[in-house]
Amino acid sequence: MKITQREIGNAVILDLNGKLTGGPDADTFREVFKSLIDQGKKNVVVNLEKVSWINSTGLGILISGYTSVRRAGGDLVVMHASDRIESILYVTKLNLLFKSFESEEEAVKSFTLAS
Amino acid sequence: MKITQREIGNAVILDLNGKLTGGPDADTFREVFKSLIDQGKKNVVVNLEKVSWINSTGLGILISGYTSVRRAGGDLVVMHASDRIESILYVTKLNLLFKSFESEEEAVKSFTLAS
Amino acid sequence: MGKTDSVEQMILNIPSDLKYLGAVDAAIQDLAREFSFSSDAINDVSTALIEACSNAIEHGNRFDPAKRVVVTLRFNGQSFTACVKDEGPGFNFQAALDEKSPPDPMSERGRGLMIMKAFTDRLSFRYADGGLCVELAKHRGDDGPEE
Amino acid sequence: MGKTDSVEQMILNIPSDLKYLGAVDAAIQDLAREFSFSSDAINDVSTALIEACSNAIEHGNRFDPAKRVVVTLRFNGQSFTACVKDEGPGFNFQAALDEKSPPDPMSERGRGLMIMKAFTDRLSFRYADGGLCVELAKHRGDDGPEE
Ligand SMILES: Nc1ncnc2c1ncn2[C@@H]1O[C@H](COP(=O)(O)OP(=O)(O)O)[C@@H](O)[C@H]1O
Ligand SMILES: Nc1ncnc2c1ncn2[C@@H]1O[C@H](COP(=O)(O)OP(=O)(O)O)[C@@H](O)[C@H]1O
Repeated sequence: MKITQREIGNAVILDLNGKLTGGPDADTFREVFKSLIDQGKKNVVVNLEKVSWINSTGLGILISGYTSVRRAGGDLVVMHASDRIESILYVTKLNLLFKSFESEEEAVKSFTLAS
Repeated sequence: MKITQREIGNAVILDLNGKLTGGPDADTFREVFKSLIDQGKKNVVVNLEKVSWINSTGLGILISGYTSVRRAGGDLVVMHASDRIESILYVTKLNLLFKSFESEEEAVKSFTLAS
Repeated sequence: MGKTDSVEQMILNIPSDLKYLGAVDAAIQDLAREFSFSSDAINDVSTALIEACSNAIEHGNRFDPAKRVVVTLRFNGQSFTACVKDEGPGFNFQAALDEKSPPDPMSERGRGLMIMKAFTDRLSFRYADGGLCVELAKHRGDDGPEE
Repeated sequence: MGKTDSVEQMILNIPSDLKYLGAVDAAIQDLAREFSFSSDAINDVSTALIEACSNAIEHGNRFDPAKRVVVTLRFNGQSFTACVKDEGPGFNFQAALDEKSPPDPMSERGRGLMIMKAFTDRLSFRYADGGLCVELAKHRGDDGPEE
């Protein structure tokens, strides 16, 4: 899995590319979040547009990111999840944990409204 | 493989969807061409946009279509072939037999220029 | 052409390495499409199968490069069944299947079986050939509402 | 984690039915991407492999539903090799490999071996376990010009 990082306003957008399955991905993800929080960046949008699929270990990776930004007083939301990923979030009730947006604009705006 | 048929000017466009591999596809294809020629329609554009791949038996199917329209005084061209399919046409030199176009407009125009 | 159940099956044999999950996913998706599964049903079987394979690699074979995961996919007119076999010691699957309460929302693990249950019509476990075999079944989903 | 050649392999076992070719194609494409093959090399190995499988189903097993095609895919750092095994009687492959003249342009058949040769770096045949095995090899293609 590849992760590229960009910023819009007070939000950091992580564009993921590949499959989210645990293993080495988990470490990469944890490091990215650690470094973001060290820099005081705590509002994160995870862009799942180019994520073809995810397994339950991949969900765990998202939850670990969520936990670390929440602890720092921020939030994590996802955007552009495929139908397949949406249905996994729904079944595991993780849609109650992190909000899922269809547009980047809405996703970024969600932080302003919350704070 | 699914085939849908439409017409633009004096050209018939066959939109293929699936994989072109011989077997039952060969019969379907032959019937479509027979019925086209019976109706005097002999300028055919085969749209490969939704064809994910093709094997050598699939090439044979295209050649059989080509042979029947040529015999009737028409022509067969292809359009929207993927890089993968283009390279197969190139390696087998079938690019010398049927012209390959990137746009529908050019493909349709090719018949007017030839006649 | 007489076709028996054993004829209409594809077997995928992979190392205990997550790198191979994508190939399994790609194969099941193409096959389910070929057998006219609805797109919801295609997503569901792929998700459940990948989850079973992930567990076989991680918990069953513990990423041991010498151990294999064998996935048998069977399609018939209306439904799909799969068996995912590892070379591990197994676990108390009955307790896990009976478990009704979802994991703590903040827990990073423990959602695999829940996902497999949700995305299949039937889920069972048995021991076979020195390993655990997870069996999944799913209807093709064109003549009933999807969950 | 010591890895030997036999470890890094995936085996696909399919019936003698063209319906299963798409699943093989999807699997090899995903795996080649996973092993960082260039997109040209991915297309090339997929095309060559599908051609070998088509021949195994059609000429080797003559669509006999009781016969299987076994595809073994092996990746190492730089290259990919595959073996496609059928249960048929084989053919005079040496004559076919030596054949230099392309088929008549209007012929509907006879381009399979030509395609396999063009899209691989190495192509060979041998008899094994009561069937013919076609072996293909291809470099990963990032540090050299594509053909
Ligand atoms: N194939 C298997 N072999 C051995 N144990 C397994 C297997 N599949 C699941 N388990 C056990 O069941 C537990 C729950 O699995 P699961 O719901 O998928 O969550 P997770 O994989 O996140 O732990 C695992 O932690 C493991 O102990
Ligand atoms: N696996 C195989 N088993 C038996 N014969 C084969 C096999 N593969 C190829 N052949 C023989 O070689 C010939 C040429 O094959 P090919 O170049 O792929 O063209 P085509 O499949 O269109 O005939 C086939 O017609 C067949 O006689």
